[in-house]
This record gives sequence, C-alpha cells and structure tokens, in this order.
Amino acid sequence: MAFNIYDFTTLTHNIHVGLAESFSPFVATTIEWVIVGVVYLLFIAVFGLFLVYAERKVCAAFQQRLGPMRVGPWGLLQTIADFIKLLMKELIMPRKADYFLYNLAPYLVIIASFLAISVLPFAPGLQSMDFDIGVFYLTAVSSVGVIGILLAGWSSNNKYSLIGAMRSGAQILSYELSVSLSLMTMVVFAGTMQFSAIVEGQRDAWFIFSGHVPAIIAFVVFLVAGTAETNRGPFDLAEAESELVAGFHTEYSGIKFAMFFLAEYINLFIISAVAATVFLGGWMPLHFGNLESFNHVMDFIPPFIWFFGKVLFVIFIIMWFKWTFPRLRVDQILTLEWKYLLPINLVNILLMALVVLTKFHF
Amino acid sequence: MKSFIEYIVSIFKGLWTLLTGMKVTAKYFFTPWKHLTHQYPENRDTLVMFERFRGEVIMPHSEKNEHLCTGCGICEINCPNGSIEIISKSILTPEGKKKRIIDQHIYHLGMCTFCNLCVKACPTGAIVMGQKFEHAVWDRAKLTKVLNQPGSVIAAGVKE
Amino acid sequence: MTNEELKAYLTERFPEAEIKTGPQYVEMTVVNSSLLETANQLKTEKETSFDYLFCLTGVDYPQNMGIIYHLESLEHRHTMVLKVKTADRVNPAVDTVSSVWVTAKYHEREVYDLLGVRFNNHTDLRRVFLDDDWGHPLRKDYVDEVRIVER
Amino acid sequence: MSEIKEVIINNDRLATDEYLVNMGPQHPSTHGVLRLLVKLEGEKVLNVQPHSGYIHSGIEKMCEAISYPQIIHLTDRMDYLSAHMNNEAVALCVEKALQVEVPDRVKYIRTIMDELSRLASHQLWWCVFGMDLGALTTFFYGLRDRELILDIFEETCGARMTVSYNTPGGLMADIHPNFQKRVKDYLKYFKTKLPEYDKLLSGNVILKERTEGIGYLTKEDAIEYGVTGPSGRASGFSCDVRKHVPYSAYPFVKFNEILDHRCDTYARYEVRIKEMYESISIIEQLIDNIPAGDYAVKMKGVLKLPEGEFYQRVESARGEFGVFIVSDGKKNPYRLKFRSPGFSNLFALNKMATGHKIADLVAIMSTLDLIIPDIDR
Repeated sequence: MAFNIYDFTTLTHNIHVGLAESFSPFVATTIEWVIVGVVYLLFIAVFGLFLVYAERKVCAAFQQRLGPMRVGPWGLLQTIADFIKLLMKELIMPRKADYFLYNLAPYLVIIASFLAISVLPFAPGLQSMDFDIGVFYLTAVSSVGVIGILLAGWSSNNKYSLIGAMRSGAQILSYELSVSLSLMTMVVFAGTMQFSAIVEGQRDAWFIFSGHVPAIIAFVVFLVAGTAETNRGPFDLAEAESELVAGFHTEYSGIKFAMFFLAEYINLFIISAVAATVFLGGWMPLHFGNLESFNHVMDFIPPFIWFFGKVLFVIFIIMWFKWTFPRLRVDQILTLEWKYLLPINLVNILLMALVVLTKFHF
Repeated sequence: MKSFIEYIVSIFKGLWTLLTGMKVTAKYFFTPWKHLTHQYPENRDTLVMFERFRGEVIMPHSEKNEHLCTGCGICEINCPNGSIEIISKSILTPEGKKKRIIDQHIYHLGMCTFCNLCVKACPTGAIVMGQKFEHAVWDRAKLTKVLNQPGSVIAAGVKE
Repeated sequence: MTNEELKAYLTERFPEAEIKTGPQYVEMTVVNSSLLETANQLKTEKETSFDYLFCLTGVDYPQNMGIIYHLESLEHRHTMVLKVKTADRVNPAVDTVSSVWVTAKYHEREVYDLLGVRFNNHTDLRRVFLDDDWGHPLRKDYVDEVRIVER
Repeated sequence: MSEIKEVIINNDRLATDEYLVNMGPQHPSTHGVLRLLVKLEGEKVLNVQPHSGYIHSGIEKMCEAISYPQIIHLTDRMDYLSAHMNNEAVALCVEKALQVEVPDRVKYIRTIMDELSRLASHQLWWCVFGMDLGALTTFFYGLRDRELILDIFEETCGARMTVSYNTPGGLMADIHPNFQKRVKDYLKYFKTKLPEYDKLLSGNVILKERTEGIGYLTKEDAIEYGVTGPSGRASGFSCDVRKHVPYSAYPFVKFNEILDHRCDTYARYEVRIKEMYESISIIEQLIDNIPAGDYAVKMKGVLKLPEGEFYQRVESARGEFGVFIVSDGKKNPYRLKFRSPGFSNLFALNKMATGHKIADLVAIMSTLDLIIPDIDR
C-alpha cells in the first residue's frame, strides 16, 4: 500500500508511547490534550488567515481587480496586518448591552467551530477524535454556534443586531435539517457514521462517483445548505450589509469581532471539509477501477494534499456562489428550504436506499 | 401532476439562470491578467492626464519670467466662489505715465470648483488649467497660492 | 389644446381669475379663497384634466408671497401655470392643494421650510430640510451673517 | 427623544410588536445621507418616513447671488450623476429667455453628452442595485464600463463628473478631435458588455424572486406622486420629456419611450436596462452626423434676462428635471427653483414599501435611484 509512507498513525502512536513512558498516565493525557489543542489553535489561526486572504484574492479576480497588493509580496501579509489591527482596537460595548451575554457570545461561536473541527480526518491517523457516530456528533455541535449568534444579537441592544440574529436563527435551524439529511443520505450509502470508515469506504471510488445520481443530488443540496449554514452569500441575511449594516455583529469591535470573523471562515472550512470527506473521498487519492498505473501515480501524492486540494476546491465553489448571486430574502430562504430542499432530500434518501438495496452502484 | 412537472421545471430553470450568471463571473476569474486595477502611486510615471483636465488654475511663465496677466480683474468677477483675488499696484512707466499692473494674483485652491469660467473669460489667456491633481497638503494655508511668480513682469505686447 | 385655445377656455370657465399668456405657458392667477376649488376643477374636468403637477414653487415677491403651480395634462398634453398670491408677506398662508395632487404635499413642505408659507389644512406640515429653529432662507429679508458672505 | 417626538407628531402610537428603526443617515443602502424612519413589525415595514436635509446646501439661495453662467457649475453638484443634463437645463432656460437659437452642432453634441450621461448613470445605478441586493460583483462590472464614459467626458469637458460643459449659448469648448472615435469604440465595446448584465443579473432567478411583485406603484399613484423618469415609466406613466417636449437634438432622432405596465421593482429594473439600449441607438444616430459649425453663440459679457418667468424641462437620468427662473431683469435671478426628480420620487417610497419586508425596502429604494444631493439641493 503506497500511501502508508504518508500515514501519520505511527507518528501519533510514537508520541503517545513516548509520553506514556516518561509521565504518569494523567500527566501524559494532559500533555496530549494541550498539544492537540495548540495544534488545532495554530491551524485554525493560520488557515483562517489564509482563507481571508484567499477570499479577498478570489473575489478580486471575479471582479477584475487585483485585491490586496501592498502589504508583503502580492499582499500576502495583508490579513496578518489586519489581524494585528483588530487586536489593537478598542473594545467598545454599547452602554445598555447585557454585559455577560455580550461577552460570552463570540466565545460560544468559536467554541462550536472548534468542537466541529475535531472529528475531521485530515490524513490517515491525523484525526483527534474518531467517534463511531462522527457525522451525528458533527451535525450536533455545528448547530451550537447559532446560540452564540442569537446571544450576540440579543445582548447587543441594537435593533439591526436583533433582526440579524433572528434571521440567522430561523435560517440555521431550517438548514440544519438539510445538512443532516444530505449527510444521512451518504451515511445510508456508506453504512457507517464514522468519518475514518467513510473515507476508507471510498478507497476504490469516491462516493460522488459510486453513488451517482442520489450522491450528486445530495452533494448539491449539501453545498447549498452548507453555504446557508455558514451564513455566507447568497444566504448572508444575518449580516446583510446593505440592509442591516453588519447584522448580529454590528456592535462588536476589535478581537471580539475578529472571533466572529474567524468563526465564519472556520465554519466555511468545516463545511467544505465535510463535503470533501463525505462526497469527494477525504484524503483518498483519485482512483479508477482498473487503471493500476494511474492509481499508483495518484497514490504518490500525499493524502493531506488530496484533502486540502478538495477542501479548497469546495471553498472555491462556495466563494463563487457568494460573488455571483444576489442575496435572498428571509421568506425566500425558508421557502427554498422547506419547499425545495427538504422534499428533494427526503426523496433522495429513498432513492439512495433503493440504490443500496438493489446494489445499483459502482 | 401538472403542477408537479411545473415544480420540477422551475427548479431546473432556476438552476440554469444561476449557472449562466456563474459563467459570466467565471470568465473573468479565469482571465485574471485582464484586471482593471491601476496601482496609483506606483504608476505615477506613466500616468498622463487628458490635456483639458481641470486640475488647478495656473499662470504660465516664459523663460524670461514673463506672464500675460494685465491684472484686469475679469477672472475675479467671473469666479463664482471668490477664489481669485487680484491685488494690483500702480507703477510709473518709463514714459512717466501712471499704470496699474498686477501685484499678486491670489488663488484660493481650497475654494475653487474648477468650473473653468475664469480661464474662459481671461482676455489675454494669462491663466490656464493645469493637469496637476494631487493637491493634498498638511496646512490649509498652503492652498492659497500666488500665481504670478516673484519678480515676474508682464510680457511685452500684451494689449491692455 | 394650444395655448390660445387654453387661454380662451380658461377665460370663459374662470371669469374671476386673472389670465395672461407668459413667455411659454398660459398663466392664471387666482385668489386664495378660490384656489382649492379651481385646482379641483382644473384636475377633474374633462376639457382641462390637469392631472400632473410637475413643479410647485414659492416666490418671495416684494409685496406678497406667490405660489406657482406648473400643471400638465397627460391626456391633452397641454401645460399651464396656476398662481396664487398671499395677502400677507410676513405671515403668509394659502390653502393646501395636497388633496388634489398628492405630490403637492411634499413640495408644500419644502415651500414652508424655505419660505415660511403656511398651508392651511395640510396634514403633515413639517420642515423638510432645515431645523425647526432655523429661519426661512429663501425670503429676501433673511440674514445669516455667519454663512452668507456678501461680495 | 426625537423619535418619540416624531411618533407623537404623526399621531400614531407604537403597538406592542412594533418598533422604529432609523435607517441612515449613515447606512450602506441609503447612498448618502438620507434618513428613513422605518416602523417595523418583525421584518415587515409598516411605515417609512423619509427625513432629508442632511446635505442641504442651499443651492437655490446661492443662485440668487450669482450670474447665470456661474449657476451652471452649481448644478453639477446637485445630481452629480447626470450633471450634464442639469447644466443643459439651465443653459436652455437662459437661451429660451434670451431667445437665442444655438447652432445644430451644439444641439447634437449636447444630446450625445446627455445620452452618455444617461448611460453612465444607469450603469452606476445597475451596479449599485446589484450591490444593494447583495451581488457585490456587479458593482465592479458597472463601474468598469462607466469609467470609460467618464474618460470620454474628461477628454472633452475636462472633468469626469462635474463637467460644466454647457454655457448659455453653447458649449465651453468644442469636442475633442478624438471624441467621435472614442464614442464609437465605446459603443462597440459596451454592446458586448450589456448582454452580460442580463446574464449576470436580469435573468437571475434570485433577482426575479426578489423584485417581481414588489413595490407596486400604480400609474395613478405615479402621476399623483409625480414619480417620473424610469421609475414612473415602469408604472406606465408616459413622462419622457425627450418625447413630449423635445429639446436639443431629440426632435431629429428616432427613439422609443420605454414603457412598462408591470409597475413593480423588476419593471423599473428592466426599463433602465432597455433605456441603455435606447441610449446607444440615439448616440449611434447622432455621432456620425454632427454638423459643422460653431460650438457656441457669441453672447454678451454680462447676461441679463428679460423680466419674466421661464421654465425649462429636461429628462435627466432619474426623471424630469426642471429649472424655473423668475427674473427681474438683473444679471442674477430673482428666484430660481430646481424641480429635482429625486424629491418627488423619494416620497412615493412609503406608498411602495409599506407591507413589504425590510429587504424589499432596500430594493425599492434602489430602483428609485435616489441621489441625495439632488433631493436636498
């Protein structure tokens, strides 16, 4: 098996064994927690900054612009400069805001993102938690973020924030359903909820190919619903700039605003990573049934490159949506969910069940 | 059944319109070298304004430090904002006659709206519109300019 | 109707009004007491049917305030000017025509704001642009030593 | 406090579920400093009260102190997107009062400039409309095409927006030698870009859902409120001054008045898109046929209008623009009134937006194409 050279299982195992030998089990576990936490924190910070930069460059290209060009070569350091600026800004709180909830909200939002990111398999062995109910866990924790958004809007003592938060609440609660159902479609196909097993199941062909029609429908539905879940355009009603100024985070400044901002991009990453894992094979290289030599060449590309390549592809599609379409109205967003996506999803799940039962797949 | 078909058709029609829109943006995304950005301070060397561009009022001087302004004050009358002030002085000509000439042609750039009326009204063509457009200064007092250079005289042969 | 026909018609229809031909349009001056009725008749009667008020101006004449209504009929495509003059220049008041042409409601607010002409029976006579304690700047006797520089 | 005061003035109390939101004076979608006091019930708009005057500059008062040629440069600063039409209105009014007949060349050039301004204005409207609806990319596509028109202006008039190209009796300068070629090149270019506007936005299912049936303004209401320009014509109100009271070179060209009877936001959108095609066709008819001649009539140094009242209507990019001069025979007007299209259009907003969502309010306001200095003057 060629991709074993890229397997991280031995590395993580060795660290674990080494720590267990030198420390008591309690200390060893604590150190492991800290290491994992720091690694994720660093990853989120760096990847978040990268995504902000990528978004600005991608949108610039769509708009026939150059985007940031001044800070660093090709503006590479722009987001770092922005981040430093946000860190240094004064934290302003509206006088009649609810002190506790106002300060709690950004943490809730970002914690939800942290929780969700922990089950994603980046590469073989590079996954901090491998539940057997991974998909279920992910859908559960990803909906915690909306509480933070609702709190932010409610506690800010601003009508725009409140409208934005209520919109966001209605939107995320609805689209949670479609995200879960389209994932369930694939769970029916994969026969497991464990992310590592789902990836392993795509060794011969990615689910979007082997599951053909129902998988493609589920992919499209997931993309749409996922975009809505991350509050990104064309579903960015919660912060609809031309209507609500900045929606639920109107009253936040400095680092608290940065947390919302970062959480948005981490959510974008999570949605894309889930799409990549469940539909596009996660870190699995592209394999075609009988083309042995082709498959071997593909195996030489490291799995995490496969993973991030797919994630970036999905992120690009979502950005493409955002920079092309006008925003929907709040009632239309609910119409889209309840009158279109939900029925399609339910029919699709049946279709997938039929496909699985009749074994009419590759 | 009919409404069901309409429902399905509406989904595909809607998707199609979305895809046409995405095609337009994609076309520009994949031709990034056709960008429109002018990187302004860097392109100063190549940046040429149109010859008629109205950037500021200037008074051209020849190499001999001569200008064409007689100090008649028509520009001052024509200016809608009062951004031109003519201060004249009287001198004795070599023939011994008293003559009023321009002492200072004061131009308040901060009040100017670049309407071109002074230039159009000037009977001798002494003032023209310049192409300079970078007028930002640290001190507002610097926006008040004296257009005739120190020591300059009126060119010979300019009709009064 | 051409201007001559219009003038002839108006002279016959509104004998008490003062009618003359201006440089462009037929001008009809009425007194305030008959303004609303005249406006209503001009709009509703088939021969004239002036249904579009395209401009409402207040002018501070030396002796009085004048309100000038520019009217157009979309059906006949003819245009006329209706004028009314107030009796008093200091505390001018005329009847509102906002019940006839809705757009007058807002133009009258502007006139009230800038000239201080009060419109009787106006439902929402607030100032449009300026603060409540500001003077009426388009009046000829308006002085503002801070903002107006005389040359 | 002021909110409470206003509510009391308007004689309506807030019910339990209702609340007031101040949109503006600083708000992304009010395109300047307009303030809308919106009464909402949830997302539903119950009442919109426009409050203007934040950039009231007293242009009418200023005009009373300056001479007629000087007035023209002030009109640039009212509706800065159709500055040339405003210039032209004053110039035409003064010419009418002095009974000056300008050469055909001036008429042709003025009309071409009018239509170029209209194109530029509608392009900016289009891109801002997209932005108000959340499609941010349209903003750059619209500006991209508009910049080229502004370049044409800059080359011939000397300024990009505050053109001040007209004077009473003609033009400030003759057209630049490159003008005709540039305009023709531009039209060729823009004809390839205009279908892209349709592909990107007009046909988009989201846009149609957002705009169809929203902001209904009947023909009767449009006339009552004096809503003119593309917004009025989308309600079937035939109000094109170019057609009904032709001026400059409009009598010489063939063009259609775009009318739509759907009366909603989408109709207003489509009328403007079609007007862009119409403008292209007008310019094409004129650009090759500019007659030779002077670019201005020789006027006296000090212009004094005869005593009387003079009115000139022109069709600016957002409706009927009027100049009303009351002259007492001096070199400056006794009273000068600008009938600005935005002022009348703005107050129809309440009629159109009531009962719709707050997002629709933004869309409706955007299709009215309000320019705040034009309203406040």
